[in-house]
Amino acid sequence: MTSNIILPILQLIVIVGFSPLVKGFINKIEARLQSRRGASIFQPYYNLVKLLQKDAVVSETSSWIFRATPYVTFVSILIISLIVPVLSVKVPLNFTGDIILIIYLFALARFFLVLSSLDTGSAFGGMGGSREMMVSSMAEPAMILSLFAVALTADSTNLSNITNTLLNDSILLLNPSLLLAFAALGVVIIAEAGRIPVDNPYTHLELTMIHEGMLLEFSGRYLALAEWASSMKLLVLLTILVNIFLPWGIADGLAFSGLIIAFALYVVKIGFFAFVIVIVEMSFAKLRLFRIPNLLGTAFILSILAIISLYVVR
Amino acid sequence: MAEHLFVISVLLYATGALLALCFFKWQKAGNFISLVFAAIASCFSITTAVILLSNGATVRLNFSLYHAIIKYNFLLDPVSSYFILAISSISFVAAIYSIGYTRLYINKRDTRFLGFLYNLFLVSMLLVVTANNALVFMIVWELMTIVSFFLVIYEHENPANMKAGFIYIIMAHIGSALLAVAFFIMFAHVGTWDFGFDDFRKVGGRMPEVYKNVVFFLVIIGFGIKAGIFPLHLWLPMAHPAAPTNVSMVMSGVMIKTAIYGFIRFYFEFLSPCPPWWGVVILIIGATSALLGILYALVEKDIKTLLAYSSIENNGLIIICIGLSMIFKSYNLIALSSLAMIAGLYHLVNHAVFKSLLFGCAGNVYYATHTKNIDDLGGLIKRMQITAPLFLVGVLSISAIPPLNGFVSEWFVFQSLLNGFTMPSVIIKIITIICGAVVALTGALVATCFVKAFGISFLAMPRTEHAKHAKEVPVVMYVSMGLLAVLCVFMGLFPAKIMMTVNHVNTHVLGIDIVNSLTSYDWLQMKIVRTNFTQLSPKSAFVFGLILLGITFGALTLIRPGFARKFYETWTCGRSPEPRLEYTATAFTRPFKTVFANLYRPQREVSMVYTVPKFFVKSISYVSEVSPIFEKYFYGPVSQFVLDISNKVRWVHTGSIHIYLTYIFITLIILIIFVGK
Amino acid sequence: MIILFLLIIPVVTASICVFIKKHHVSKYISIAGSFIALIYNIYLNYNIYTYHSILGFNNFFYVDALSILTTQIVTIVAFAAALYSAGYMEAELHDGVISEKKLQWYYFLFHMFIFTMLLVCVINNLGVMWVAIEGTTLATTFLVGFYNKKQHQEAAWKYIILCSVGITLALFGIILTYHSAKGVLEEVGYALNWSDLRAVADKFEPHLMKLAFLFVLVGYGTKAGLAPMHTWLPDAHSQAPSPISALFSGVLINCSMYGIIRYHILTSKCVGSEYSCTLLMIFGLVSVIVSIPFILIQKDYKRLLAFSSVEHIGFVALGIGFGGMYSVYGAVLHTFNHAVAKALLFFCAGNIFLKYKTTEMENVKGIIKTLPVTGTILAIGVLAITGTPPFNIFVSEFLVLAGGFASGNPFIITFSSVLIVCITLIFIGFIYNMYRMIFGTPTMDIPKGETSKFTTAAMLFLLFFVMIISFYVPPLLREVLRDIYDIIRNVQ
Amino acid sequence: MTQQIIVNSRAIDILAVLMLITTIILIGTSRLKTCIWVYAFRSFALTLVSGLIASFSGIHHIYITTAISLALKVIVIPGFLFHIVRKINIKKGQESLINYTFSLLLACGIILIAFYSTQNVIQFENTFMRHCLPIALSITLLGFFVMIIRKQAIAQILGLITMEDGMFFAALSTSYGMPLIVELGLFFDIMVSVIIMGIYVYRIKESFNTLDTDFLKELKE
Repeated sequence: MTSNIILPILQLIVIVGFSPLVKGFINKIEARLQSRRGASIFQPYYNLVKLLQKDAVVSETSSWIFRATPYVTFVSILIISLIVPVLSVKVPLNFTGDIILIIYLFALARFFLVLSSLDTGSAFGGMGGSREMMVSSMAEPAMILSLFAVALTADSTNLSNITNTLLNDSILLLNPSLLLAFAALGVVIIAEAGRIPVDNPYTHLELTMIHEGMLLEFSGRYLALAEWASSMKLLVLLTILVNIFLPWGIADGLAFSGLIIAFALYVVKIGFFAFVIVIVEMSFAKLRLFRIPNLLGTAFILSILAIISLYVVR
Repeated sequence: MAEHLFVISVLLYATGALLALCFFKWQKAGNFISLVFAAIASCFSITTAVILLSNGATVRLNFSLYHAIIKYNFLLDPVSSYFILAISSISFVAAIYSIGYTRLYINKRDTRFLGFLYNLFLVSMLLVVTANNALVFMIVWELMTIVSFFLVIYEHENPANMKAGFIYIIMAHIGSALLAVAFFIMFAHVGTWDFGFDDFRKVGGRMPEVYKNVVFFLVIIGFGIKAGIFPLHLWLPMAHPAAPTNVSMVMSGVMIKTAIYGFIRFYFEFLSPCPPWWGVVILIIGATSALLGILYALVEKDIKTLLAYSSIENNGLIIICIGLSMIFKSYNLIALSSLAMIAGLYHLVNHAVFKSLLFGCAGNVYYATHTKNIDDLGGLIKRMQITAPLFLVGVLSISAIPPLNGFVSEWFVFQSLLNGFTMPSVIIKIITIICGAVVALTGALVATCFVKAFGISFLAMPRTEHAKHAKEVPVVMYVSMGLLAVLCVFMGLFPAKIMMTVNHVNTHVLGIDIVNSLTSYDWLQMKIVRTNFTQLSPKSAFVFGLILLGITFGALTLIRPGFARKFYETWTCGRSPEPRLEYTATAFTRPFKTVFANLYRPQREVSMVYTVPKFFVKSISYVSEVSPIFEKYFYGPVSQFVLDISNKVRWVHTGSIHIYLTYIFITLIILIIFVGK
Repeated sequence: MIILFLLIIPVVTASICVFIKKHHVSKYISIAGSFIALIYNIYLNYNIYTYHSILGFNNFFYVDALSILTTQIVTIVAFAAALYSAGYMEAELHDGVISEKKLQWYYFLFHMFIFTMLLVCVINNLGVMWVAIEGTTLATTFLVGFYNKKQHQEAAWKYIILCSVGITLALFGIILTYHSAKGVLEEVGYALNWSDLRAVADKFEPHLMKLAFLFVLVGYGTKAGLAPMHTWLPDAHSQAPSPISALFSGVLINCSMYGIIRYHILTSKCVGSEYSCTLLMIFGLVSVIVSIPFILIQKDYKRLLAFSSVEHIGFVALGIGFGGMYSVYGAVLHTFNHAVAKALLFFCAGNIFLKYKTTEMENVKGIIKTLPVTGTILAIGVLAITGTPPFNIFVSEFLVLAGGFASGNPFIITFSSVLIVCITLIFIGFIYNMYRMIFGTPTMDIPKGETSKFTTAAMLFLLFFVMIISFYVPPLLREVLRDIYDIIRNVQ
Repeated sequence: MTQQIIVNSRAIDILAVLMLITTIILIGTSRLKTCIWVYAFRSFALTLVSGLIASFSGIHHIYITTAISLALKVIVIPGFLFHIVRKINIKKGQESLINYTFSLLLACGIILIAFYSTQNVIQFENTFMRHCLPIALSITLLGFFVMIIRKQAIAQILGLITMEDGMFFAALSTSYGMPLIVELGLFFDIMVSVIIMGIYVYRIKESFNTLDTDFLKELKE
């Protein structure tokens, strides 16, 4: 009974609470590697707090869709964060759905973001929206296929089961298909989270921007929610990656000690992947828009190979 | 009981049709009455279907009335009843909707024929899915085609509509000719002389392999034309927009589904057992149609054409499921076959609902603005405050966004595709998985397509005067659409209820009842189907979503109690925002045109007029066309060929009596030399 | 005797009509006459229904199911045509195209034409049947050239020359038959009587009968419009006044087909059905194929209808040739269906002509606006004539083709498959050409409104039959059809 | 008795050959009046044949037909045709579609075909039909041939009635003529059709002011 109370709260705390931190961490490392001092690692929190205390300026051409969007986005990511296993293989909303639901909840968030970007009637928003849709529609098949590769390996599309299976006989992790799937999923996550080389989260140049372009008209609370949602999205994606491919140490119950260890390891893993992302962003330039399909196409091919090799291995 | 209800409803449709003709003077009244009759009749048939599906019963209707040699007989088994349910629920809504929509035509055009044909159209679909005899089936099938043809060319002054009508009826007729051949071939093996489907059920499976394959392909093409599979889709995106919206609603929503009905009848009853490769063919066809359909929808600017193309895509999805089900069945994995079938039938009814909803709302937009071009719209959400959210619901559910119904069927599709890897042959495994990828890509493109459709036409500022002066439509129109929207939500939240009904169909067709293993309460669990275990509960997801929303909102209000919004114009780099600055539909899908350039073959010309000296651009004209490759490389040449041949032959009639006499003479000589001996 | 009465009716009507100057009198008389004939024929039909065959007038007349069906068609279409010509000629008179003087002759020839056709069907003696068929030609030549302009004279000339030639050839076949019958039958006077020939046909000299059948097929085939002897047909049909064209397409070619069928029976009894069936099939298929290009590309709507007649008579020949029970059943039903539907279409064409004063399709648009009733009926008729479900011709075509496929003979199955392709092409041509006329907006401004109540009545009368057969074949007709099948199968 | 039959059949054979020759002359000559004369002559020969047959077969109604054919074919029809020719005074000879030598060659071919096609029909016959049936058939086909090659309307009428002569001859030679009623019908038909054609010849002459049927090409595809 307690588990039904504790676990959700725990997961919400982890995802909601720590997602800005991840963002700050990435920025900090990046600044360091660019030999800048960089902003404090807690800067994202300051921004959020500030924004949350402000009123909002809303475009007069926009409609209720524009105002509803931040909530929808935020909440859909929240639900996802309750479906993915974070610290324990036991997942609070396990019965509500599986990876397919997760993918389509992301779609829900995206859907409304793009609508809101069109709603303001500014060309920037439309541009960002259309590019976002293109990137995501390229990314989605790769994502689904790579997740399917995993699902087929673990005989389930349900994340907690997947994690559980892979945790119990880790030998499954050692087959080539999972490695391929891992690679594909990595690329997809970079695309979905809007990082270099697919998108540049730091600028508002209409040439480069995708995700930021959609947030252009948001302000105050709305902006806060949108930003927060995007950082949560990043963390959730990383969590999925981590808990599927490196499930070791994740608690298989609700024992306090187990959770502590799981949390420690979780932080380490996330930190590692954040670092990887930084490295990638440091070592690549942003791709031209019409080069992105090639990159994602590669990911798609990888995921297909993952599944085919799965058949071959079996 | 049920059969009486069915007959009553058919009779009611008929009376409605006739009454429509009877009112010469008072068009309005006649129209109203006929449509009301249609609505009542569809209520009756809905009840019929519900009664039959509640206990999975099978009812035969054998009339002792002789058609030339055979008696009229109909069969209401669960399959039929399921389709009856889908058809007549849409008919009900459509009838109510039409009461409002037909005001466009009253006293401008002859609405008597509209009412007449409309009733006939609805009833013919009912008869198609119940006919139990080849002759009767052909008759009602073609009746459906012809009536819908007349409805397509209802506004026949417009040459484009006539062209659409021609292409429609010609292709449809070719299709039914092929179907007739299929029936003949099977009939030749039956021996008895009442072209009953029951005989086909007995004999079809035992036909020689060659004939079975021939029939298989005949049926693919014959029904495929109706289903609008690529490359036989040509008529669909022309005819559906040409028809009045209340008609195209029904055409897109349910008429093209009768083809699916045909597939089920043939491949699961007449011709079964089928070899696996049949299923694979169907699967590939479905995948192609799905992908190409949505790709063409994506770059469409005319909203009704866009919806028509998306119907092709959705039919493709359903056909994928049918194909999967066939493959599973041929490998004797009945449970999985049944799963795929559930996915297909579920998506069928879903698509019927949300596509009608979308068409209806498009009709509302047309009613209010008299334009179908998305780029001329915009800002309607402020002017049509009820239509907009309804359209949004439709858009969300067609893009399979949870918690709406589209998502559930999409989920089933993925699950059944995922189970493809239980099949023995590696090739088929890989094909299924690639289909999975195609479905995924399709899903993403659908989202894009409908974001465009909704965002460009309803949001931001109106782009033209049409849009600026739009008013909300009459009550019946959005009330009826509201019903559909509610259905979308309901079927999204409580899938188990629908499953129960679908299950009867499955148990009838495949003889296995997997629903209890599929679902407990309304969590869908797939534990028993395979080791592959997963759960889905859209309802609870939705509930938790609401809770979380509440929490978020509460927290935010705690942080800043007096939250206020200032309204200010959009920042457009300093100048005041105009409609001209908005992103258009063309621009929105421009990246896709570049990415899929091989398919679209876009022809772009940009011509600039410069001032002299040529420093400044005076005007830019930009034309971007997507070239229709199927017309260009397939249909055009074929028809041209036929016409050339016949032109060459026509010199035979030279007009000279001597030549004519010579024909007779030569014929005679040849005969008495070669035959007379 | 009762048969003789059937023949007397039109003769009397004709001879009354020729003396009456005033059209508004004579039209009623001709209508009445043809109506009586129709009713009387139904009565005869019941007799056949009970007795199966009637010999009369010391074996001069012989009526069985086959002939009664044909006479039924004749009388039905004749009544409709009489109704229609009342309205049509009224209008022509009003436009001053023709004089009342000519109308006397019109009605005279009209009823003589009907008389000859009835004679063809009820006569027992094959020789006299030949005379009667030649008689139809003679009676109608002036009707073809009725308007007596250049093209009408040309059509008439071609008509009489080609048909007479054909018929003369048929005579040779009859002579041969007579010769071979004389060897078998002791009573020489009856040696051309169908009722006697049928009994002893199997004793004939096979070579003789083969040759005879060839000549009869080519000869009567010319009159029936089987390709490649059909060349007179489009000219005559397009130039004759519409009611006459209706009679041509509807019943005249059926009468000639009737003659062919009689010979088919004799021959197949003598040399086995293979021979004549094959010939019929080949000619039928050729006719169907030949008609396609002219239907696909056509400028003149009456010619279009004429070519469709070629197609349909070919279809009937094919059905007879297929020979299976339901093929024959369907083929004979097809003669009826085609007669009513094609006559209906020619009536529509007549109304269009009166309205638009042209037979060029380009100049005819928006019929549904200018002639609402005609337009609607034409739309239905086109669907019917192209064998589209649910209309009557579909039923017969379905039966014929089903029989063909079920026959199991690869030759026949190939024919049926080709046939389906042809039918589809013809459908395309028809729909494309006709619906461009029916719909759209009229090019010139033409007053709205139907021609006259007579024409509308005539069309509705025929439409009634079309619709009835579409959904329900009355038992009387069904029994007649079964009888005919037995006759053709030579079941005594 | 047999003697007489032989004599008769010889006579009939001779007449038959005569008729055949006249028909070939019909093809060979260009002057219309000659053609009509030739036709009249052949009809006379035909009448002789029927008279002979009537005499030795002793079937009475053949006398009647003989009389009728004498009246009709030898007197009335040629007279009528001459009348027409005089009315619409046709001076110049009628031209044909193909030149004479070639048409004569074709005529020979046609005769061959006639013999060839009837040979296995007549092989069992023992009467004079053996020789007459092929000749009758070739007369018919030649008449047909005349209609094809001659542009002249009247020539076509001639061709048609030539065909009918062939028919009569066939009927007589094979089976002593048809039953009376049929014969009467035939005569009636021939008369009426010739009259009708005559009328149309007038009309065509006055509206096309030519009798060259090759000009009748209004109606075509």
